Amino acid sequence: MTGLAVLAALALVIFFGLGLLRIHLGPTDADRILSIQLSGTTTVAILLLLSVIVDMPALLYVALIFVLFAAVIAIAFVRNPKGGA
Amino acid sequence: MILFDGVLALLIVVLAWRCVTAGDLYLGIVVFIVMGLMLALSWARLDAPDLALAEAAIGAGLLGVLLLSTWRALPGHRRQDRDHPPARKAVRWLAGVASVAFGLVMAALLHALQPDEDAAGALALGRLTEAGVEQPVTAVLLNFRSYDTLLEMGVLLMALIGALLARTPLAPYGAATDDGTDSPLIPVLATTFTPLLLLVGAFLVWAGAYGPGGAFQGGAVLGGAGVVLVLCNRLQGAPEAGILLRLLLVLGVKVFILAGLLMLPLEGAFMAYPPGLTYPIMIAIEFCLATSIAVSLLLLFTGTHGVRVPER
Amino acid sequence: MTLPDPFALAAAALLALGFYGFVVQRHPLRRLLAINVFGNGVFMTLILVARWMPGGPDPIPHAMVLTGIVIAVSATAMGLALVRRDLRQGDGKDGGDRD
Amino acid sequence: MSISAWLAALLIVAGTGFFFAGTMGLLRFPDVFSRLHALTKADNTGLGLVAAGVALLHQSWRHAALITVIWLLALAASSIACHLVARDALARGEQREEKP
Repeated sequence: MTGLAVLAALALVIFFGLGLLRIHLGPTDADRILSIQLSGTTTVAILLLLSVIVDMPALLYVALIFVLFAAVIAIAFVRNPKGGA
Repeated sequence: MILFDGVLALLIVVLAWRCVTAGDLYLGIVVFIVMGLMLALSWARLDAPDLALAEAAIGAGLLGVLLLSTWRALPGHRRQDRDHPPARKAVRWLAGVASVAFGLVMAALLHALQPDEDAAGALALGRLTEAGVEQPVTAVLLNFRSYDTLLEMGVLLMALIGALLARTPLAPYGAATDDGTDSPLIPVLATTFTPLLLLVGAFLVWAGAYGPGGAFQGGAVLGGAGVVLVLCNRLQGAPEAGILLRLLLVLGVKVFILAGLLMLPLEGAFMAYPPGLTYPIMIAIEFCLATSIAVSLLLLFTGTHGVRVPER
Repeated sequence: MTLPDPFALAAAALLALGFYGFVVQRHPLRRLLAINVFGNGVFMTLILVARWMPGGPDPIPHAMVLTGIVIAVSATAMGLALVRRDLRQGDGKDGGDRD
Repeated sequence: MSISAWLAALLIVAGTGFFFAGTMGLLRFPDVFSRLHALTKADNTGLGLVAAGVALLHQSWRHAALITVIWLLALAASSIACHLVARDALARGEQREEKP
């Protein structure tokens, strides 16, 4: 059963690499942030799979922190700290 | 699994290469953030969940927010290379050759690494029962090598003082302006994610005694809660710090030194704790350190002496 | 002759690329990025060293990397404050925001 | 293999498929807004399916609860993030020429 999880993790990390092309291509800054967003979600999925593969439940907390900070990155993209845009 | 590791390592190298050579500075920053994600993954693979936690909160989270916000704060024409073009072609080639040679030497050295029976870590693991906490990394940080951690807190304060001396706050003082472009979801974000970040941060500090977690990771997540509040306009920079904030800032260092000094007559050495009391002292020190780290990181983000709640 | 660990190669590459970026790029923000890439290479090296201890990962390099990550973010934050100051002063107005 | 293991395998494979679709959409769709649309498929359904599969494999209620929290938070984070990015792109689209 871990074999399938490893395969899925491998597939996800390859998709991650493909998604990076969008960062490279752009063309707008919004596209790049979208790519970060997808990378973040893919990373969370890989972490979930890894937590089964290497039997390390602590990785679930790492995934939790990623999810929490994904929103922080997104808001940092659209706002200056002083408020407004 | 070797294939997974190989793809991961390859992606990290490609990202690092794009990060340092990207034509557009913004692209470099975005690539750096994504590299933080990959690094956290690879550290999870390298049996270091503690570091994956820290990297997730700091490398991919706080550092990315800081870089993005600074880039946005720069005047438009300063965001590109025009005034700072890359070095001349000859220098580039020279640097390229030198760094390839350096990389090859490092790779050979790392490949030749041999397992070492006498590592200091073996000693630390063997005496873990004396440390009062079950988690080896926390034991090393707070007990076996507590001087390092104390001095590190000093470095953190120094960096904060340095940043304040530059007097270029990211979150300027003065009334926050709400120009009507605010999304209705911003308050939702502030009210949903801040309490969760606080909760998870506090949990991580406490969990550091038993498993992955600890003062640094927890402190970084708590600091992240403050950053969300600043970004959502619930907090803003203030030119002066209140007494409470200053106290929180040095709380970690003070409590650390105090605990070390108070036990001096009992144990005969600085920062040696009596066996029965080790666990409560550790937890107290951890929470104080985490608070100070959180406040320092928040102030490093805003670049101001203090923070206050804006008047509505 | 064993197959090299991909992460060892990645660590070496990170160190080399960080060095290259620091030498070649002139924009201060890019230099900060390059320093951070180099730092990540150092962290990865330390983590690899930690793995070599028999009987589980060595906690001491892990603790060093943990402090290193926090130091890196604080030093970078200070560097960013200096960058903001530097690039703003070039516009002929004072960098200070005190009223 | 037990039924739950089969189910987990099915869920993980399906979730990976959604990630594939999302990544392809991000690469092939013509503009920001349609890419956003593709992205949310991976974000919500893909992660949800993978998370459900992993939760089955963990065989512990505590971990399953934690995974559910992660997924719910990911839903909230991704919807807020996508909203903000789309709003920002819309606002900038009207003045794209002025951008350096």
